[in-house]
Amino acid sequence: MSAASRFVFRRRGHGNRWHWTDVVTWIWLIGGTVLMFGPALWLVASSFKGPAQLAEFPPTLLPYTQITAQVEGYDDPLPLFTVTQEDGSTTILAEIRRIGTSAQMVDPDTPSERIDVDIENRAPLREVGLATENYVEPLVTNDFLRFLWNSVFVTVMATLITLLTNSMAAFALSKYRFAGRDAVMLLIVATLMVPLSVILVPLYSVVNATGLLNSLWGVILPTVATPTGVFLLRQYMLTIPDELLEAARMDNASEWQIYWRIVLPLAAPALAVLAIFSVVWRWNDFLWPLIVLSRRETYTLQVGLNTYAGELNVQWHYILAMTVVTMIPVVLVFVFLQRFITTGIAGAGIK
Amino acid sequence: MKLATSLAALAVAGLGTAALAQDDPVELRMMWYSDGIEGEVMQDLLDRFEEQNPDIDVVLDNVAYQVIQEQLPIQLASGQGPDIARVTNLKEQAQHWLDLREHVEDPAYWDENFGNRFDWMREDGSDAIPGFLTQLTMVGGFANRTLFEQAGVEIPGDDATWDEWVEASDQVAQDQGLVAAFAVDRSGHRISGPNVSYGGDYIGEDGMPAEIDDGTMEYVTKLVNWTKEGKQLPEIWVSAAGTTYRSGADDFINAQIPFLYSGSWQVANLSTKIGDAFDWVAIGSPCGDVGCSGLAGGAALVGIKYTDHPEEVARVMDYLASEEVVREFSERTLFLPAHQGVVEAGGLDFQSEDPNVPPALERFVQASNETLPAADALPAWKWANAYYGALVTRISQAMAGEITLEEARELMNRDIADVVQNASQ
Amino acid sequence: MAAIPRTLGAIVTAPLTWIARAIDPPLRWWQRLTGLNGMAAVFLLPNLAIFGVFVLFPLVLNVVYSMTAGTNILLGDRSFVGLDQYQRLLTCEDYTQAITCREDMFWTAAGNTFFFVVLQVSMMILVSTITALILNRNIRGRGFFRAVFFFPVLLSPVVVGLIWRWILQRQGLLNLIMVNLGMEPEVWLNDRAYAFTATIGVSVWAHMGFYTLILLAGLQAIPKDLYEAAEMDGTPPARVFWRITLPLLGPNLAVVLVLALIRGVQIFDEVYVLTGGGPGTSTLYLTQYIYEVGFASILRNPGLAAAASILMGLVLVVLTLVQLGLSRRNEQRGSRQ
Amino acid sequence: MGRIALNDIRKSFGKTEVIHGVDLAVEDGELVVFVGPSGCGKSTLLRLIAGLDRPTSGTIEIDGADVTRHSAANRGLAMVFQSYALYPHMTVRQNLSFGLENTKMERAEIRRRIEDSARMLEIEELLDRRPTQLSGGQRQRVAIGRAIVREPSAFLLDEPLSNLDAELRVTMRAELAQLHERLGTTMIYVTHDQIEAMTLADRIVVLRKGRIEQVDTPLNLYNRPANLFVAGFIGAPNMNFFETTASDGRAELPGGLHIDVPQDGKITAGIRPQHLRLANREEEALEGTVTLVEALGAETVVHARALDGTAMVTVLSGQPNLGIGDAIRIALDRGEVHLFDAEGQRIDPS
Repeated sequence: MSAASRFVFRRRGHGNRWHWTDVVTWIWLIGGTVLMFGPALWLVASSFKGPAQLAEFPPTLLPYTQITAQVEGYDDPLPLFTVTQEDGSTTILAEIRRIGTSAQMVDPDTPSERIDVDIENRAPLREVGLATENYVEPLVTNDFLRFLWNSVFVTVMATLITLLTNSMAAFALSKYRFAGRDAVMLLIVATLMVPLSVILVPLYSVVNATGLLNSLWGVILPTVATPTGVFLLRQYMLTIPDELLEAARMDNASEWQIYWRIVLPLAAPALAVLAIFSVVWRWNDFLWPLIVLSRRETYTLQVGLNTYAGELNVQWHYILAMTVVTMIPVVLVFVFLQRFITTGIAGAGIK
Repeated sequence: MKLATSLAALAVAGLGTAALAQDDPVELRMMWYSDGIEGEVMQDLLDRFEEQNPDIDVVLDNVAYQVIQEQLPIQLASGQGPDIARVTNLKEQAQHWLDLREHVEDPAYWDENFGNRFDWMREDGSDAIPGFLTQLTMVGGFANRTLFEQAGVEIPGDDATWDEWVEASDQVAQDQGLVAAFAVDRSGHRISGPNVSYGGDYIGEDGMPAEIDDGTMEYVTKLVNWTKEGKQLPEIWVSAAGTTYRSGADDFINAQIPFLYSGSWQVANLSTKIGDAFDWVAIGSPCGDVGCSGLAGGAALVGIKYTDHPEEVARVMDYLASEEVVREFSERTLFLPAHQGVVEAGGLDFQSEDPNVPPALERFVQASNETLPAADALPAWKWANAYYGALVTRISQAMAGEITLEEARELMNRDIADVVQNASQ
Repeated sequence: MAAIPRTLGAIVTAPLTWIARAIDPPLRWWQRLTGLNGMAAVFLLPNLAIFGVFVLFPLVLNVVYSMTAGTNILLGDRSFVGLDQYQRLLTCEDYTQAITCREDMFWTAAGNTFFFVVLQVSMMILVSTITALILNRNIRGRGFFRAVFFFPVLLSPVVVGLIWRWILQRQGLLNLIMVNLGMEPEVWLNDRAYAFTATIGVSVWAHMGFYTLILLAGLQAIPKDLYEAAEMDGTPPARVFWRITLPLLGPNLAVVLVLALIRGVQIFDEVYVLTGGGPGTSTLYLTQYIYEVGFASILRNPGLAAAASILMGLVLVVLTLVQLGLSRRNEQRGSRQ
Repeated sequence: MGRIALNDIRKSFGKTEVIHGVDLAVEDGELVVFVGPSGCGKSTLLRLIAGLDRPTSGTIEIDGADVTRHSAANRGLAMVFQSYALYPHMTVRQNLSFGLENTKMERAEIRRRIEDSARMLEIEELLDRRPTQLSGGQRQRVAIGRAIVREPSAFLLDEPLSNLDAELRVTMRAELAQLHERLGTTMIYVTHDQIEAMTLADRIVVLRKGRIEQVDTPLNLYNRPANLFVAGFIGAPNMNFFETTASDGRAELPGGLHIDVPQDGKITAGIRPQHLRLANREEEALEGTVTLVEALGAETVVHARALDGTAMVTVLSGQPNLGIGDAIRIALDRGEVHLFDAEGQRIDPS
């Protein structure tokens, strides 16, 4: 075994023999990798399939496009098929038209000679190809940049406000003693449990009454007072020693300065975790924006992609493609910050 | 002094808006959803309108159908909403539509060409012009002719019954090794034509919902049994709860079933996705004991009562309802027109190179004359949706084996009664 | 790579720093006036104001809704019916048979949710514990694999549902694999057992990475010398696991248990996209029931939905109190150490 | 200037009163040490002076001005915390300048002060490091530096040396003493370590259960402890106590040793271990059995048990040849005996 592979497969067993737990470990890890990434890759592959191919059964792993050939005497390129002949050999023919169960075909090399083929004996000749129009069409016809900007605006503003208000509240709840503190805490934790989807109607009335309908702020504000954030930050701030705050008080710092210059920087790991979650949550938000935003100029990407879901038809090829587009930032976050996130949650987040 | 200042302020404000009104075009909002390319076509038509009418700016807000269905009602209830909307819940929300009678150029034109369906979208007893159907839909079936030919099975004729159709399709399916014989869209609306064909009638003598009758149960029983026998593709109905809509179109497109019962709106979709893979035909509705009824329906473009610019709304509507625009819209979207003049004139030049399309559309036009009165009454009936909802919810459960047909019948009656009772509170 | 977030951070924070400086003098004045309690109020105010308007108030409204009937959406147009909706929800002829209940769908959904939560939470804990144990071993690429299992946590629930629907449907990836292996394709989502299993599997898939990290943190906090001591004693590995690892992982397991319970009860988007509650009603869960009755269905009845959500909320509050109790116990344990 | 006066200070947390009326005056430039066992209220008292907590009643004056209601920031004091409480996200320089910036001081002045104090504390090379990159002793210096740059009217030090190892503690102690010498500023120093108290203090305040037991110079405390508690607390090893009853001006200690006492009744006699020695044959002595011998080289600590069971500790110079179980006879210097009455208060020899 080379040094490199020994390094890769460093394992529990002493000596050279594999302990059974090593086998389980690697099966689990490799299987897990396939299971975790595979589905997303399947989605990406599907998003490059044309509408007809999406409905095809059995499906193909990769997106394919029909191969066509320019045949003399025909204006448009003709689709090519592999035809099985009676003797079992196969040839490649171009199809002129299909009538009922038989197809009129022609050999591209001898265009003058027509051949009738039963359609059961032919199979389309295809090559791996991307239906890029799934992406291009929506990006061109839709106000994509506008949607992108709205999504970014919502995500950034909501995250900033979330961080600010939640950290302020968490600071008060972790570092001050005042009457009613436990009551406030209980209230916040209790609402941790309420899924948005069950208070849609009253929440909608509130947003409507505050005039925030069809405004990006109507999307942002209801999501920023997240109990999760307050809870997470408070737990972290409890670990900041009170003596630091007292030192700052002796140093003539106001309470606001203590919050801003001492507590916030020290809570950075927890803030980072909350920020990442907030970005991902707000970016992925779907149901609520769909309900609040019904004017094109206010759409976020998630709402924009859903305009392809009609009453009687869903244009899956567009929806899949746009879903992949909306996933890109999340994947970027994942690629660039994964180490930070995973260690952050493990180290800072949950106590 | 104070009074003077506020008056001055008012005057300035007034001048301001007046000046604005002169400079800026009036902005109208049109809420629209798309099943296919109709959004693009509409945008095209509106662009042309704006060119001719620089004082009006129509913004087309393409939304998910979910928004029309779930969010628009709440907006309307609170006296808000867009200026114009494409809606499907025509009757129940009728109180919110703008009566265009005062505002359109020629009410007689509207009455003449759209009048027969105004009752679908206005409150009972009203004489309002609420809007017009962007498309007429007709429930009906499609058959995969190529599969029938390959199996050597004759396509049943126009007066064939449901049993005959299922029987024939089943032969095809078995011969060709297909997954199932047929599929009906998962929708209460879709099965109501067949229910009526078997003698069902939803509407009681007082105009309120009647109990589920034997005619309805007859078809429902057939459908449940076909599903349990595996003749109907099971996942369409069984694999969803509640009133979720599911269509069998994809399986038809994929030649997994030789017979699909859906509706005229699928023509464009089938044409795009099937392409040259096989030949398909529209077959109207199979027959029951009483007739061979489908069910008409449609989506309508309506003005919203709460608009600040009824005159401008009317101008947009006048334009879109004009004969040539309706004609162009239908030709490009492959939708059935609901405009009397266009229908009578005929000769629509549907923009499709697919030889399957024109005969299919013609067959649907023909099918719209075969509907039974009990079916014709449904689009203009306030409680139709309640009935549809109960049907789809409970029939699915019966198909899944969760409840018996008898239980389903009782539960449907109870569900409908609940809706009526809740609505009266 | 880390430089990009840092510069971005600087761009964002510069104006914020300026604002923070600017509001210091008035806050100092306020602090002098009201003392620390006054400042606590200042810090709580923004969050509580937003929270009050957009979370608390709608919750209260929801209680009011639950006591009204009708199809109207505006509260003012609705008629007061007291506890009728609750009565309707809670009436059953035979409480062991959902079908005999006045609102049979509610009970079906509640029963489904119960079994779903029990199985899903067990699976979740099992899978994430195993994964955490494996990731805690001395393996190459631990950081990479830790991230791998976390990846689905970043996806939106709708996308998760969509992805798996494209895998499990008739024309899906799984059937492609089955066909290639020479097996008969299966309509997975049309089978009660498969569909129910799928909802559990998919939600475990989507969230296990998060819980794994919590458990991993717990495992890494267990002092090495404990293991070394056990090794000196010649303790067999299984016994080390049951008598040392598991007890010391207890607090983290409790957190995972409660979070998973709460999220399990709230399950909605993934399942709604994946199965739509089918086949039949076998994956119809409470949140979907509430959403459909209150908002989506053509049989809309907001009052009934509100009442159902409050009943569900009560269950959740009980779970919350359990969590509070647990975490308080942990805090005490922590401070004692 | 840094005169600090406490007048009848009381402090309760909830219903429990932890400080029961403390009066104290600290003179300008004085180094006063608060000692006492843990829970005696010494840190609480310091925090009250600092303004981090508010007294329940009583007043605090600094230089004659009542500052009881002033916030910590406005008292002109500086504090060194037990954990140092250095801001971990700031460099040493930023740690030092933070408090000065808060008072809107000019930049040049801030720089001057930081450089001066850094030079004084020999931490110039550390200015751009962060606290986590410093050793314990360096952190200690920075913590002190942070107090110095403020140029406060008094320093409050809360067990500043308790986190250092023994060797460093000795060095830092000496440095602190020098620093006080040099600055001449009032310091209030809290510790539970009597050696620190004895070596550093101008005056020591001995606290117990929220009350002052005695305030005096270190040697006075040692030589004339006001009560049993102070006597037992100051001096190591602890003073030996013998309870007995006196009559006719004489009291008998275990082993039949007699001493003269000015009053009759129950009394306690206290003798420091250092004032016991091995008795000559003919001398009156405390007789007992050796239970433990701690040989330290220059001296030997001998634990013994008297015949009546009373434990006693003797510090003997040199390395006497004693083993566990040996019989031992101990004599005492009668002039070094401290007497306490039944209430534990000192009885001065008449």
